Amino acid sequence: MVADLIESVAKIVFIFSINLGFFAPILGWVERKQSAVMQDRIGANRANIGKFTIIGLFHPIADAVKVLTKEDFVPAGANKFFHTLAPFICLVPAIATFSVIPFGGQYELFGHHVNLVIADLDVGILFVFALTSLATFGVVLAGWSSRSNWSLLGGLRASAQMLSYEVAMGLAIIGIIMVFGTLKLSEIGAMQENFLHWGIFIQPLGFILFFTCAVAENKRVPFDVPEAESELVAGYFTEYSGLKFVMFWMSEFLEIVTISGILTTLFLGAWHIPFVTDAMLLSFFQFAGPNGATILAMLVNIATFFAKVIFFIWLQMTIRWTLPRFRYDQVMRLCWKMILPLSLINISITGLVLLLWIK
Amino acid sequence: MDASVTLQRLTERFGDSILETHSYRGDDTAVVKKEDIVALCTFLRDDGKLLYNFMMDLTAVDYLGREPRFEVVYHLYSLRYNRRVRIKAGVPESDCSIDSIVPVWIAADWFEREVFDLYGIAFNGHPDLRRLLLYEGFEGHPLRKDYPVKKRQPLIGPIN
Amino acid sequence: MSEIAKDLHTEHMVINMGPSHPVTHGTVKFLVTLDGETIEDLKVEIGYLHRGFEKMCESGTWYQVFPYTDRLNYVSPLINNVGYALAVEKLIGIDVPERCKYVRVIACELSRIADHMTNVAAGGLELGAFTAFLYFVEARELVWDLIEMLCGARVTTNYVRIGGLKNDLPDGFKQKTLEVFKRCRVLWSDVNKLLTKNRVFIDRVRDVGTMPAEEAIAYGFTGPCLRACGVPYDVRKANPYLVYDRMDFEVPIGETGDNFDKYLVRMEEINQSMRIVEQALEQLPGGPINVDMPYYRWQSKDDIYNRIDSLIFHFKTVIEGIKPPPGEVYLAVESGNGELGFYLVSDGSGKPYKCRVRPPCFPLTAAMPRMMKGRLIADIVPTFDMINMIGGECDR
Amino acid sequence: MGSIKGRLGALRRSGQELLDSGEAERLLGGSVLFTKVESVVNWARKYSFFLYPFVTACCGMEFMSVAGPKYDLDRFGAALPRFSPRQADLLMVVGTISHKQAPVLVKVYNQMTEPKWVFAFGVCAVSGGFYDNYATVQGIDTLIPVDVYVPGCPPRPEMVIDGLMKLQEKVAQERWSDWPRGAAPVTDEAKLTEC
Amino acid sequence: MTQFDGKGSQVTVGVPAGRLKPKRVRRNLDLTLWEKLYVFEIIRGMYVTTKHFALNMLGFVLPPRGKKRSVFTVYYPDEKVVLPPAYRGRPVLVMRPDGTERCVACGLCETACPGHAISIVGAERENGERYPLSYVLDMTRCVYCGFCEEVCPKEAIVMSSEYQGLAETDRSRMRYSKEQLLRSEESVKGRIEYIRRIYSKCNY
Repeated sequence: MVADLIESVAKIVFIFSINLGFFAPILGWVERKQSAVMQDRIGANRANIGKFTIIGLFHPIADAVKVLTKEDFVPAGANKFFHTLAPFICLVPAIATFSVIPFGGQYELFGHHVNLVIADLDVGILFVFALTSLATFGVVLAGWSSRSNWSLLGGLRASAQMLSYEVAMGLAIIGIIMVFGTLKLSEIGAMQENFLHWGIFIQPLGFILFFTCAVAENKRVPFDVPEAESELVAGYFTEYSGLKFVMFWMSEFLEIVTISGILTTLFLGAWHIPFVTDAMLLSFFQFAGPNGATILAMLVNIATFFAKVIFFIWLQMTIRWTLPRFRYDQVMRLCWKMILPLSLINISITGLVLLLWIK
Repeated sequence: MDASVTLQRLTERFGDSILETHSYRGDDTAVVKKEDIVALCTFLRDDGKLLYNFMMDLTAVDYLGREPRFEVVYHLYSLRYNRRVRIKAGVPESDCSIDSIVPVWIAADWFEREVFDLYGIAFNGHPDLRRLLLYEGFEGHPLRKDYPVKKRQPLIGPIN
Repeated sequence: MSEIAKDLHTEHMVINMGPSHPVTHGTVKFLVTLDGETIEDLKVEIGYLHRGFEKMCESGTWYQVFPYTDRLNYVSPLINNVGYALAVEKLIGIDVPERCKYVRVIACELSRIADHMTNVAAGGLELGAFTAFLYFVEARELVWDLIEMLCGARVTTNYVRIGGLKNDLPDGFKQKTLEVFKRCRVLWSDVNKLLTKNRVFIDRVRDVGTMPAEEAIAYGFTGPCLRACGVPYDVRKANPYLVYDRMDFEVPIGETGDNFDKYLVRMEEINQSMRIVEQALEQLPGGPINVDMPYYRWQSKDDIYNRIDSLIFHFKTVIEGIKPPPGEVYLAVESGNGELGFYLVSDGSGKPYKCRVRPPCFPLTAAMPRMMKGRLIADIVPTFDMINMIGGECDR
Repeated sequence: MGSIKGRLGALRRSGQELLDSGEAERLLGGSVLFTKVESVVNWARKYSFFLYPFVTACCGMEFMSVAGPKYDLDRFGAALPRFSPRQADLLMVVGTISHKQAPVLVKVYNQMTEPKWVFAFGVCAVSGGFYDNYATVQGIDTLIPVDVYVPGCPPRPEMVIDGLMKLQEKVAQERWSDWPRGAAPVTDEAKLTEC
Repeated sequence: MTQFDGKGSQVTVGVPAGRLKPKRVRRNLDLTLWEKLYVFEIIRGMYVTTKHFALNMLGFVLPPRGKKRSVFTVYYPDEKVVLPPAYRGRPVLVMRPDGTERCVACGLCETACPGHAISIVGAERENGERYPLSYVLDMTRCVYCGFCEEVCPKEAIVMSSEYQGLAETDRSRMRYSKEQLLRSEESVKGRIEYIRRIYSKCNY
């Protein structure tokens, strides 16, 4: 009983320290630095303590501390409770979704069964969709409660976009579910041990559609119509300042990490190294004794999982700085007229193949 | 010289209303009475031989101390014949208004509003004659010669 | 549907895209009446950067107008300088030496390249393509290095003088230009790859802000926006001034006059301008760059230092200003946004009696409501960028 | 016991007026903690300005190249433009401010959230430059309190970076009693003729 | 064919728009199926940006010869840009070797300055030499146009290539008096050569 407690506390602490402690501040720095070097310039590198600037890693800390001491502004006549509540509703789902994502397989450690996922729900994917739809409330509430034309427009656009892309995301994922037959993310991860069974080879179209919908759900550049700088000043978070404004940013970065996690689990063979099965891994680490081997295997698996997550983060950042922005009606047209029919076709083809092949 | 074809046709058609024509430095210029400016412009735009379809510029000059104090100057350009002409209409200070040529060229809309704003010459028949460059609370017309350069009318007062 | 709409009693939302808004570059106010996202009615208000150009010209001598012409279309300052100098020379009736004409053509074309690059970059920036914006800002930085070598300043050049130029081409200019153009062409192709065939960009700018040719002429369009409608009118071809008739370059035109055509015409004109500069550098003759007429051009320092009559004459022309014969003249040059006309009236005194500038982007801004009727609010962004309204030139 | 109550009683008076009078330091004995926290916050504010580019005229071209690749303003942590005054702390007034634009500038300044600084970019913002006429405001310090003046028409990017470093030095020495500054002390509808 | 009497500046009548042979830019740009699908064009765009990213990152490790790094940025406070001789920086007064200024308070720069930034009070020394008692240059009005340098008959005021230390935190300190403007002859020697070369007789 105590072992289970330790195990779950260890996992929770590990995931939240990685997520909130490491990824959230670092992604702010990564976005600035990567976009800078991509645009032939340098990016932040002047903040120094003593004479160390360590390529600008102090700048996210400077941003954080400055934002904490910023005046917390609530527009006149706006409902203070809703205005303050909105960023939290946006942030919580982005963090909570990571609890369902398996970052490693199942191991026997000191006679105790360890399953490297915080909550191994058997309705994993459903839980993910439930939480992402929660984030829509936060955005709409922010747009409405700021009592300004710009944020109202931003809120309306956000609600329409996020709702329609959830539908498209759901349909795009059904192909994977049909192939793997389960909603449990850890099982899907386990099934992708063999390199050719990776989701991306089984469902290439599904992967592209899901990736597009995920980027749209997170309102990243080609789809950042709700907070389009040039049209709506700053979209739904025009009236937010200080910590509440940064919470919207934080939720965006965390959602990038979460999306990368889901994509890795479903399409890129979660924690498996290509062509290396678990058994081979354990045998490779035989010299360190049974427990030592499992620990080393566990670390290797976790490392590969986070390597793939970082690859997807880099991919989303590159897209962010390459493409211009869609217009609002084009975002809608793309969803209903292109992604939805394509995902329906994808489902029917997968069904046909499954029927002929498996039978 | 084909350049003065415009002036010849103009003097034939509107002999009486054209006060004077010259070609200083090669720019054909015709000084006309301000009453029939619209008829003249329509002729210049629609006549087969002239076809001045571009209204390039419309401005005014304030000759302080001369009888028709203001002079509204139109610069036209014909795309087909690659020719330019300048029409000048004297406007006395007493009756400081002239007919608007927005019905002939829609481009004249903002040019006329600007001349009204900076010189105070009213354009009869203009769709919406308001100040263009300056703000509503500004009294006077700054580009007139008798308006001092530094006479400021700020909307918001200074601190010190 | 209409009877349902009757009792929905929704009213239009009026939004004030005020002067300090990312898309309006700080000098224009759009009063937009919105029905949902579509624009019912758009009122444009300008004048936020009216700095009294004409009043300041009338209070200074003919020479002191040059720094003010830098700040008209501050994206391509040299074209304004050359335009004003040509107008005054036409008023006086003097002609500049051959070498000066070639150097003026080189300066104009460098400024035009910087203008088109800035405009396309700002267009990309407002649509979200921040990387394409910075590639062209980098390319413009290189072109500005050339202009700084030539004139001494990056933006406010103040380089041309009546009857000549301030200084000749610096040595090593030709070699540096070819180097810079090589890098500019690489960056040009990068932006071309990023934007021209990119479906996201094409969706945003295609069939937006279209203008049929006759209406464009009626509205007084000139320059890239008119050429985008298919009318090949370019002052450098229609009334070639300086040595443009000896330059071999093409005038690009579009078909429907929408933003995509304007973008393509500007991208093509960058290439054409580079060709012109290279040809001008090839055919550059020797000889002086100033006209030797003390009445209209300040004399050389050798004379002023050593001869007392030149010194006295120098004092007279600087304090009272040069005195062109009384009369009036209109001269048009092809600037970045279209036909930039100078209408000068001289009463024989040292100060210009009237110095009127025909701003090419003024009628384009006037046509914004016509282009935006019934479109979406997000369409204001590319349309307003592609007509390249410059505050200094539009409000003077 | 009494002295602690006395000290707490003193602190209960409005923090703001206490800070101004410097009595807090005397009371708390100028503990190192008090100045340390302030220098950390100033260090953080110094290296992360969120910029509100109030761009109007020719200096805007130079502003583009300062934020551009060659002279990268982002190196100082100051190139992230936030177009909503609520999220910005450095109001960079770039270019000429005409009388028609003056009310807009004052409104944007008042809308900005509290630790805010103003950076006059270019001679026209500093003093109206060579547009001494009916249309131009003769220097924005007649409208809003300005922190750093950068001359130049337009100033070279290096001069802008000098100005920013001078502003950073100024921010590093600021005390908490300097904030909040409050709205711009400007009288409405003032009709001044010859000034 | 010139339009008017020979001496005037040559504005000829060229080819009217109708008969001009233009270059059509739009013809072959209709979207092929390749472009209708967003994905391939996005990949091409990402190839361009990643190429820049890779080249710049490589530039840190092994910089191209002659430069410290391949990125375009100049680290301003530590590295400075080499300015061309033509660059117009801060106007400065030139000092004779014996410490007095070359300026004879003739007031030409004061009249030629469009921004009225210069205000001079002239005076005479006992041996009849004129010199400026006070020479105030208001840096908040100077627009760096270079007219003062161009009209000065004595080469007393030149546009040095200095541009540092001009930013101030209060405006009253930006009205430079004579002491702040004086520079020794050696420091502005390059600029004086440059002036003599560009305004010399050969250019007329």
